[in-house]
Amino acid sequence: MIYADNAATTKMSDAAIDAMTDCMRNTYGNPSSLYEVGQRAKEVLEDARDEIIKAIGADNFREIIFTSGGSEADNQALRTAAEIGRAAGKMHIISSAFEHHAILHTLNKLEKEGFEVTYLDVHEDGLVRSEEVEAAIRPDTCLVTIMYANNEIGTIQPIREIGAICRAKGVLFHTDAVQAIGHIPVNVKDDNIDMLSASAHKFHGPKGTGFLYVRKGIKISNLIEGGAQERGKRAGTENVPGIRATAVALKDAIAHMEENDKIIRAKRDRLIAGLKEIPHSAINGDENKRLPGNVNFCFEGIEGESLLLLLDDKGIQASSGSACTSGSLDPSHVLLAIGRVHDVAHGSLRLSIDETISDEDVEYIINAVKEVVTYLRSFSPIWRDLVAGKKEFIL
Amino acid sequence: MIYADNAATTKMSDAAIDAMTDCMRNTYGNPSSLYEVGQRAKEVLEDARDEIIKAIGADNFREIIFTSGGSEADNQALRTAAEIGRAAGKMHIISSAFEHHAILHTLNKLEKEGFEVTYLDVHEDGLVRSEEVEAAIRPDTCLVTIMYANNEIGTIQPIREIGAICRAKGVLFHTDAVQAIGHIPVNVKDDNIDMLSASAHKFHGPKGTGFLYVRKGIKISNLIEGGAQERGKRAGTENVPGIRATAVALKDAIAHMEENDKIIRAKRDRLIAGLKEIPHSAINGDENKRLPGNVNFCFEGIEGESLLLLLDDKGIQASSGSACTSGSLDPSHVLLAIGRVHDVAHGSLRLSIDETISDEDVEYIINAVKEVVTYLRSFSPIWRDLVAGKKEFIL
Amino acid sequence: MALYSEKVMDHFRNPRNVGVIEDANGVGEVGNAKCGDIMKMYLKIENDIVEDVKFETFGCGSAIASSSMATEMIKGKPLSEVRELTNKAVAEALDGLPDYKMHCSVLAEEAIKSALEDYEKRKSENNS
Amino acid sequence: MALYSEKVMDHFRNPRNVGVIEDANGVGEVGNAKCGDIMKMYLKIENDIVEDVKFETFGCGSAIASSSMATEMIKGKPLSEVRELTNKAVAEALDGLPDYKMHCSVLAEEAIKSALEDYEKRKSENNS
Ligand SMILES: Cc1ncc(COP(=O)(O)O)c(C=O)c1O
Ligand SMILES: Cc1ncc(COP(=O)(O)O)c(C=O)c1O
Repeated sequence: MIYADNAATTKMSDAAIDAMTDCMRNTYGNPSSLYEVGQRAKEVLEDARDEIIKAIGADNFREIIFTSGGSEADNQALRTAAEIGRAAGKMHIISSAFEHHAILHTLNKLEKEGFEVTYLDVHEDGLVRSEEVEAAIRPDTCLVTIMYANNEIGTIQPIREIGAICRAKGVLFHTDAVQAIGHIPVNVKDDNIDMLSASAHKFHGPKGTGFLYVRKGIKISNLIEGGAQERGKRAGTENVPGIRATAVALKDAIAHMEENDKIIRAKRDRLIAGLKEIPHSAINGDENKRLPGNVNFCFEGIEGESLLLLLDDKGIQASSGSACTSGSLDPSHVLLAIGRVHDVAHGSLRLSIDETISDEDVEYIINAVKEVVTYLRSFSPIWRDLVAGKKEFIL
Repeated sequence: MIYADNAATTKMSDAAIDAMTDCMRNTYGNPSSLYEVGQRAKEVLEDARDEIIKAIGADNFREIIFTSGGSEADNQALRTAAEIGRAAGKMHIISSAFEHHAILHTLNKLEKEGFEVTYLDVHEDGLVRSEEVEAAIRPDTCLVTIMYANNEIGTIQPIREIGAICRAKGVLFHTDAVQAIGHIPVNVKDDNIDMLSASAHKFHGPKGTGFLYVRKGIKISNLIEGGAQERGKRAGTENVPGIRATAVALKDAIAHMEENDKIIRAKRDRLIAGLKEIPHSAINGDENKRLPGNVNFCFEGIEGESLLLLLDDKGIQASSGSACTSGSLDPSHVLLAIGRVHDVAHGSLRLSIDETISDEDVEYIINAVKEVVTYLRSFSPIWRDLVAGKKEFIL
Repeated sequence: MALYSEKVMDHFRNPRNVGVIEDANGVGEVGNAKCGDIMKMYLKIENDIVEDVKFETFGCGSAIASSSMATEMIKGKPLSEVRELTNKAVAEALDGLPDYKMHCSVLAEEAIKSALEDYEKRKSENNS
Repeated sequence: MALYSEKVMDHFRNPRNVGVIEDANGVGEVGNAKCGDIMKMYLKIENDIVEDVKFETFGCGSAIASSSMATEMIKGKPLSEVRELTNKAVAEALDGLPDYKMHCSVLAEEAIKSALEDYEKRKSENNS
């Protein structure tokens, strides 16, 4: 089996599993308890927080709030900015058209509460333009939220420039870095980031843990009210084993980032070159400004779900922006946002690889995709019309 | 070491740890993915949901939403009822004075949003009176939320009667059953419960998972917006290993509930009898209508934190409603709610045991507490005044 | 709990009656690329019997499986029976479809109806 | 990261100068049971030197440790020095206290100050 869907979720590293299991067995105390097993749990918790701080270039333990994942972190970040904005009478937010739904749906909710949201174009290359961010900032803008790297097409946004613009204009800047953290260098200071969301299961950590970075001095709003955990900013008994495993996984990811980057990038580029040989196909998003492991293509004349199922039969696990994989009628909002028309957006394939993939796997995938695309086109009425000249090729 | 703080958190069962580890290693897929590892994860997720449904007497898989724990479930339940209430112009909520902070702090937030909350008295025995619930219900009441069993003093509320009253009056009824689930029989149908919160780490399951039961037909509001997980009612990649371990732990707890209940109850009663021998002490909460493992006492003339630290030195891990253990100045709101005055409330001890405790442990605890209380009283200026007759004994 | 039943997967993996009938006397195409599903049915009808049927489909696994199953269900059948074919029957023959995929069986029914209409139209044109 | 430093735990577990001085010439009590902390200091002062000191405390671990440390810091010391004792010095001597426990060191300082006042008052009463 070749697992090529690391953007959906990753397999936990053995080190993270071991750390988690050890902690579940031996450090089961509640960190709020003052006896020994409790204080040991607290120590594990705070050590993990220190690791996370180091990993993202922060410097204060008060700047990290552990959450149940990326979605919760995104929700809390936006809620925090909204409360600050509301209090200041600033009800305008800037975002992009291809954010994750954890951002988009929360923005929809805020729009219902009276906020106005500008969704910036992400252009054909899948990149937000920092000039356009600057131009969109108004006196009543309380937040700019732009993802670090897109989860479908992997394009890496000009975060540092956007951050600098926001800092200069005195506007809060949040980035959903769920796909970036552990994969490419992220430094909240150098990047001028005020708030950042991360999710552990995207970097070989456990599911159900993530964190929110909030720069010192920003008043955090709760999403979950209750006990005094996380300095009163996020209630609920801390998931100590999960948090420890998160820190272990992130430390590992960063320690091996450079070497893994080289390996993954080479395979990614080979995959891209191989798939480009398929006629009437196109890569989605800028070919270079993308995550080292992300490959995303559209193939004209076929539909993504059937492509995935046939690849699954060949032992390849991948994903698609096809509407059919999500139960909706519209294909991925990300592909639509970069200007792919519906017909073509339905026929997309995302391969997100990690460093464990072999050269043979890569060649196997290229051949399998070629084969399956050819097969599906062989009885596609659209393809017949395209070939017969009854319809014009888009790609 | 004797761990006697199971109300704070429990040690995970070996079965739950094994289920979790196995799942982390082998079923790492994202349940939203349509290939094989994804669909296997989905299967594990839905099997777990089925187990939970059975465990609480529900009958529809749509009635369970997995959350990151009890606090999130409490927040979402209250948010759900509030939205329904607001839409219907019903802005009154009934609760009790000694709910968990996940409830109380959310209620405070709702009060700021315009809701009116009646906090019912819990009387000296730590019990809400169902007649008082009935009397408090008004035409504009949208929710009654009363915990199943209190987390500090373990008193079990007349949930079935309250549920019947709410059902008859057409008012939504939520119960925070975090301390009850897995320890005493709970059946959402028999108990007329509309919404119920639970947290896995209180029944030997993992930290960072819990669930919210919402009876079919009630429109659920999101706390976390984003992806379509949990039928769109709770976004975030599902913590499949944690959810599986939750189901395993709960199934186990229920399978052994009857036998464990007998064992634990006998030890609890011996503990109570032993501690009663300490002069000027008193049990907190009704002696019988309490969780099988809960023992809670006040000892006059001493302070709880120093008691806990000295017990910790003797290898006993327990908890207190002392202000000093929480970093606040006020002692436990629960003890104040049952009418303990501040002086006495500071000197409390909670022992919450499980079935693994031995008879020797029980005797050891009794002797240790006697010893430590006597020691602390020996240099307590309050105790001196009490003994000298300068102050009157309260207990 | 696989996404699809074994039957669906079988028809998806080994679709029956795939292709084109060059001398079809009834052809129907339904769906549109925008929604991600297009089904095209070719019928060869003789003496009010579906002597041959083939399909082409652009669409997801259940769309391909529904097309395949539908062609099997009508092949060799008299038109009177073919006209009675419902999407529910197709879905049932596949041992069920996920709720949000039922529209694929609807497309199959519609594709056949559309091909039948084409056949009737051609017939009446030939007769006139 | 234990809750308390080793020093705090040592003074909590083995408090120095616990008890009562029956013939104390300066006694101070501060805090109140409502807040969960009462500290009582007994001083035996001779020739402007704290010849003996004992304490009784109702309170948490850091309250007991602060009392104990404070008594050690003033025992045998001239009043001029005792008057300079600050809560910060007590906390530092304990290798620090958690932020929300600093008030325990404040109580210790206040208890000593209160006992000194009592001593001064008695002295002036005796002198008059
Ligand atoms: C009664 C009660 N409700 C809610 C909670 C919150 O649960 P969690 O810490 O898992 O969020 C707890 C435990 O802390 C509890 O005892
Ligand atoms: C960019 C991005 N943001 C947010 C999320 C949400 O993370 P989680 O599923 O851990 O809540 C994801 C992944 O699903 C993501 O890719």
